[in-house]
Amino acid sequence: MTANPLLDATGVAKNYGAVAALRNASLSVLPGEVHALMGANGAGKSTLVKILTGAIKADAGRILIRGQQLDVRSPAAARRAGLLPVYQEPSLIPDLDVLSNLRLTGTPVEAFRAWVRELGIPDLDIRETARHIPLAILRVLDLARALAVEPDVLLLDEMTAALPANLAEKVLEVVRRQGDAGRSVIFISHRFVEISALCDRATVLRDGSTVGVVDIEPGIEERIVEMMLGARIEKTRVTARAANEVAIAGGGRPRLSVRNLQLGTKLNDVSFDLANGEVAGVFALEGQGQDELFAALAGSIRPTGGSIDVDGAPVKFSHPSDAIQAGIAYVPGDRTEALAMQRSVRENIALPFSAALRKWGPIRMRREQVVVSGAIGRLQIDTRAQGEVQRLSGGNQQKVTIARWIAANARTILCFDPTRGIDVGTKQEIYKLLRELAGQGKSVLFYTSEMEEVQRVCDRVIVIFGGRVVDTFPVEEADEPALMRAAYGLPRGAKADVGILAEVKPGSNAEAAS
Amino acid sequence: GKYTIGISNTVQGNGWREEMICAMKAQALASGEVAKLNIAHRNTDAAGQLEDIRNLISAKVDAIVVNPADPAGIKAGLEEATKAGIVVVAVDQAVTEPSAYIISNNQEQYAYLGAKWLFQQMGGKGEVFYMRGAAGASADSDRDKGFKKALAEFPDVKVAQEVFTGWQQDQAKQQILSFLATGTPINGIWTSGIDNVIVDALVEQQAPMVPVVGADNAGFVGQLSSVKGLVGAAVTNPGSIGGAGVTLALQILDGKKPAQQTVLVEPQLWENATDEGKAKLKSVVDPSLSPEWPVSISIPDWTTYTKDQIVACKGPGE
Amino acid sequence: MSRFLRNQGWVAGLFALLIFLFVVTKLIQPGYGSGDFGSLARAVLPYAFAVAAQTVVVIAGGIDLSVAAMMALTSVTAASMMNGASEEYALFVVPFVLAMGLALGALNGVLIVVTRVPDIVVTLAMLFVLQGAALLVLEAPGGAAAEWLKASVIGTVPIPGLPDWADAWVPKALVLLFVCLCIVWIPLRRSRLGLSIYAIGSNELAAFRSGVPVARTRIVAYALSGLFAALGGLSLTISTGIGAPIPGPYLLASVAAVVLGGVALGGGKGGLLGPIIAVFVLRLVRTDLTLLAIDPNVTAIIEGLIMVAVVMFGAFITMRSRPAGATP
Amino acid sequence: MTDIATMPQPVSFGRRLKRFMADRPLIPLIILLIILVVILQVLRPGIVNERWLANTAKFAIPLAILAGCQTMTMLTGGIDLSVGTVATMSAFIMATQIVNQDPAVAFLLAMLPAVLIGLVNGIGVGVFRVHPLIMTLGTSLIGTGFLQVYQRTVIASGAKIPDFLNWLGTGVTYGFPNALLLFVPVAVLIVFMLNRTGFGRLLYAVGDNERAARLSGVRYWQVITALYVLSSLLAGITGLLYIGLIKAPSLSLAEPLVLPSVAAAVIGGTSIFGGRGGYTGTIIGALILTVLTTLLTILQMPEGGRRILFGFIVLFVTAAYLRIVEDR
Ligand SMILES: Nc1ncnc2c1ncn2[C@@H]1O[C@H](COP(=O)(O)OP(=O)(O)OP(=O)(O)O)[C@@H](O)[C@H]1O
Ligand SMILES: Nc1ncnc2c1ncn2[C@@H]1O[C@H](COP(=O)(O)OP(=O)(O)OP(=O)(O)O)[C@@H](O)[C@H]1O
Ligand SMILES: [Mg+2]
Ligand SMILES: [Mg+2]
Repeated sequence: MTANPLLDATGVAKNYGAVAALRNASLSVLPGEVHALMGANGAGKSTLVKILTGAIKADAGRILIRGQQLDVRSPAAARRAGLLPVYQEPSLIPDLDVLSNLRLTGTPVEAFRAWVRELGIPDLDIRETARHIPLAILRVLDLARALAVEPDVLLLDEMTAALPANLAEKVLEVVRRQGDAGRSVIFISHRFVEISALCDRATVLRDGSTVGVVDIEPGIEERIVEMMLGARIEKTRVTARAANEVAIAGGGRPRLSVRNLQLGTKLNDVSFDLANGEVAGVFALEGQGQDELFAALAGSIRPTGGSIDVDGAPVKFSHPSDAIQAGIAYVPGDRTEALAMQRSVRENIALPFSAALRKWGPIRMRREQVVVSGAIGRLQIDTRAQGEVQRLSGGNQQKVTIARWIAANARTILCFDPTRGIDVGTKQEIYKLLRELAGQGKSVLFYTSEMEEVQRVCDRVIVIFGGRVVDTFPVEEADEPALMRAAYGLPRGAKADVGILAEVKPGSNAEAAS
Repeated sequence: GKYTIGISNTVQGNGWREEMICAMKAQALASGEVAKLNIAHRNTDAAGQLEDIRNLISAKVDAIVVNPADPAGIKAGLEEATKAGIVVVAVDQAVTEPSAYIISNNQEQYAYLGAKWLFQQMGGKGEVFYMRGAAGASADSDRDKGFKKALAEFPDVKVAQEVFTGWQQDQAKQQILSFLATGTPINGIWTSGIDNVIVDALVEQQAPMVPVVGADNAGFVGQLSSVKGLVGAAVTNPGSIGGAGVTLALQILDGKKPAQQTVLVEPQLWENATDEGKAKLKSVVDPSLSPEWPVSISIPDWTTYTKDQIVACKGPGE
Repeated sequence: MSRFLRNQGWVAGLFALLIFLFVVTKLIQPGYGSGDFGSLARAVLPYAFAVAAQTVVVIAGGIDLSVAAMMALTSVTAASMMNGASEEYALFVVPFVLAMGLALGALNGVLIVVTRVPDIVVTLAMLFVLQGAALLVLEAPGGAAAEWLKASVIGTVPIPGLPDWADAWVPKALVLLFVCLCIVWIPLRRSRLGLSIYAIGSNELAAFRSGVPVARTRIVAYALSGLFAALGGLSLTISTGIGAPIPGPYLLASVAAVVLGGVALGGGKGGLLGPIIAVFVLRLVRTDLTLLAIDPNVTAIIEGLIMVAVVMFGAFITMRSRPAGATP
Repeated sequence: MTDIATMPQPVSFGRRLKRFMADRPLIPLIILLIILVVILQVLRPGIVNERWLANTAKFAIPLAILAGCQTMTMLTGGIDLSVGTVATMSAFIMATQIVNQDPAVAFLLAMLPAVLIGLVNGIGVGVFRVHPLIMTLGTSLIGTGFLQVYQRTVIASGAKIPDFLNWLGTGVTYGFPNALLLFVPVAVLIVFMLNRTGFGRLLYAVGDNERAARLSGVRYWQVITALYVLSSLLAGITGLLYIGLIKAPSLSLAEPLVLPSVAAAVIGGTSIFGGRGGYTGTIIGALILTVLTTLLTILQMPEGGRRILFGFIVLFVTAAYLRIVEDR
């Protein structure tokens, strides 16, 4: 390469207590380049973006901007240096209207308006409070706000994940033009279609370290996946299917039977069964209604229509405790949602035991100890720092959220992306555990955003798109292209390859913005 | 009844002030001249009292009887009241507004009388525990003047410790107990009317009894005649001054203005060191009253209600 | 229009309640006129500044328990400085006291940022400190205020072009209040700084990521609170002509009015107008209770009930208006 | 050129000591208490004797029980400002009803308002989600109003302190205050409840992460309602104990204990944001405050100076404690 890099980071490391988010990451971005930052969940992509933009401080590493070592200590400093991020979480102030948000960051309003129109939102009310704007639009506004100040480097963290196809299309167009106009873009996405359509080069992270930089050219996907996942793939496929053999065929009544479930505009007519002794996967792109489906089954929100039957009897959940009473436990993907972080491992695991009014009395400590340590042992939770859950590593925290329901002996577990941000070894343990549970006749509904998990763990996979069940596969047929196609709402058996942007035209099945 | 009388008071929940309000109500009822009382009675400061006074002016009362939060702080409001043709009577403390009539307990004299008696009991020398009221209150600083005046007359009397009770029973009790625990010898205790808890503390701790000066609260007066070995004096600070204030206001409304703007009700001292004093105490002791209420529930010539009436605490129209 | 109602609905409702109360007042006391309104404005003054002080920090996501003590300290400082001094000297006293409020408020903020002790504890400790300082300045109520200062809240402001009867409804105290609040609040509200204050109260992380200097903004919010409290203290001295070292009932009143005014105790929401109207409502309720000659002991019950009922009503509305399907 | 990620280094003694303290937060607290007692003894040699200890205990006990109410409510992220009013109410009702009623009936009558206020608080906070500060402040105002009205009706019947309460409040047996007979079981019960019962677990869980508790099947409103009723009941019992100690029923009997009770809980290491803390720390916090009060009484300095010192010591103690315990 002849040009000097605009941004050059080397040896970046960041530890959160026992968790190493980044070990040795490097990233070099040339002027006018759209540079993909790729990596599995938890590889450290977001962490790197946060470090580059001063939102968190690195423990080690060197960052050069235009060849100069700048100390980017705060997002404000990053802006001055010409680095503008769009983080994974929307960062508009919820209680301020859009205009005030612009003024807060010193963004020129007219340029912003122009970008908003360009990005496919013709009728934005700039006086609307951010809290009342749908998430997808917020993401676009975040982007427009960044574009409006004409940054040198734009950092987009899973910008398109929560967008409907038409908006995503516009975003991609705009991003591509940024590169043409001489600006650099760091683009994070799990979608190869977008990467290949957009990016010039890609830096691949694995477990916090940069494992390679490649030029994007046809057929490079395989190599990137290899780099992203390392040696994992071969090992795991074997064990998963082996464990599967123990599964009991679900005879008789289904454990859980969902019919025509409806939830506002988020879920439409969702119907499926979950048998005893089965692990059913749910696969979907981000924001297709899977969150709502799980929340409804867990009793967190009330569906607006349809029915849920448990063991053949109709149920109506008005509170998670109703679902728990029916033997249905929910493990949310976000562990901060499930754990009392300042409390001990033991208390967290035993929490459901005390929930009901009649269990408020004295705790039988010895019995609890036995049950809790049983669950801890079963999941091999590293309890060296068990005084407070927040001191545990992320993977161990995740295990605690599951251990709770193992201890409570729940018959059905709804796992929402349980391996999010979890290291390789732990993932294996969780897969094994889920298979074991199925082996004992329990049933598991398992949402994942990672395709290969489907094949490793599930007996069957339910694909959701736009709030509908678009397909159900036995696991044998659920290879990646098939899953991907279904996840994009394409009919089964369509021959064309997924992975080309042109496939995802509006009008196929893509829903318009909500 | 033909008059409407407004009342403004800024301390709520204190026995003395409650008695004052009841005396006002009882006197208004007993006089037969009052159709309605408008009572603003809450915990607030001088600015809040100004608000109350102005509200009373808006309510077009004929007279306002006020226990001032501060003598100078409500001058503007009283002036406005007078301008609006309203008779203004301040009770309990003086006010600086010249057009207002004042009927008041003499706070400086109150402290002086008790302190002087105490220092005499102490033989003119020794250490005194000085338990004041609320830091920053004007009645407290007036009493401090009287106390200091007496102190100046007895050069051999020293203040062993000065504390602010905030006129709160619990605080006072904790303070005396802490002090007793230090073992510092004292020869007398002067209290700003938080008295019965002090005697209680001495009894409880089986501490040597020293002369105690307090106010004429029912509880303390009872103790003076019943607690063995207790020598003490109660200085009158009648809450019934409120009733007197109503009487004064009615007299003025009826055209009988007093010769002076200020009528001072001089405190009396009831002690149990002499037989004469004991007899006097016997005659005033009243166990049926709430211990926080002063026993001097009436003021001769100024109040006409009966004990039942003030205890019933009912005003006209209730 | 619907957005206006959503954003300003609470304030509009409160304003309607205020108008209703005025009507009630007029019914109770047909003679209620401009002079009485002037009295109301003067009664509102210290409360309004106290609630402004509280509002700023609550919007920034904090709470200030030292408001009343700060008012007491600034009030006695002003009163003792003006005691026996010339009228002109007050020209120096006023800015001095305001600067003092600003500095002490900033001290609150610095202590919170530096010690990382929760704001409620820091300001509770400062409550004692400021109270103590007030007692050191003046042991008992006393001091004085310059005549021109006292005159500045009495009477009305003649407005050119308005007939006399209308002028009579423009009390100086009200004008003073709005001028003081507007001079600080309107530029603030429009500035980056003001937005930053809302931002740190609304979502500290998002604010930080938007480039807001969080610690500095928090200190500024407390400093402004101190400034408003100093204005409150001054208004006490001006209206009573003295300074009193014992804090008045402004702390709890300020918290109550903030909540009544539609400012969420969590921060980030609301404005100054709502709490100010709430102060008027609370003061007018007090007036009506006095006019009606209600048993004074019942008035405490009524005031408490109004507070709880209005806030419960607000909570109920928010619960109802939560978008369907959202997780509670 | 490339820096290497930080490697775990051998832990220094200072850090180990910090860790040790952080794991046993009571130890630094007890050390602070002892330091205060030593200062007291140095200032007034001989003061720390058996009698002083008994007196300190007598006054610390009611404070500690009320602080227990704050601890429990603060664990859930709340606060109970109505405890002062509740305690005063039950004390006053007891002292007046005992005159004509059977002691058991009087006791029940005295506890009735406590239960009612607790229930209203719990429903307001747990169901309507009113901010606990406002809710308890409002009920406390309402309670005070009712108490005033009640007082009016019973003023004629007089008041009496039951001998038993007198014995409990002030009596000393073998050098130990009789109040310990009430306090030790109450304290043991609270500690046991917080650590060894399902309800206690839920208090922590709800305060730490309400959503997590919900997902585990906990119904928030049940926990909160039970909590505020319990808190009120404890406050009511404290009122009875306190009237036995002070022996003068007044309408503001226990009000002065409210702010110190919050301070005691905070000093004792309970987080005002919920989820962290415990009762043993609170007990020591109450002792620290009581000793501090004595210390300031003994100091020969102006009242203002005392208050300033009090504020700074509270701030310092809390900050120091946070520094020691928080492992950042
Ligand atoms: N505040 C934190 N405390 C502890 N661990 C954290 C924190 N933030 C991130 N981590 C951990 O650091 C690792 C990297 O996280 P990061 O968010 O950078 O991943 P990512 O590559 O962006 O993943 P994804 O694709 O899921 O967004 C994860 O294991 C995560 O659990
Ligand atoms: N307090 C507790 N301590 C330890 N283990 C408990 C506790 N409560 C329940 N468990 C364990 O959790 C599992 C399921 O508990 P569950 O709530 O079903 O108990 P249960 O008494 O059977 O209740 P139910 O009557 O509602 O079915 C059992 O294995 C039980 O041993
Ligand atoms: Mg992701
Ligand atoms: Mg990420």
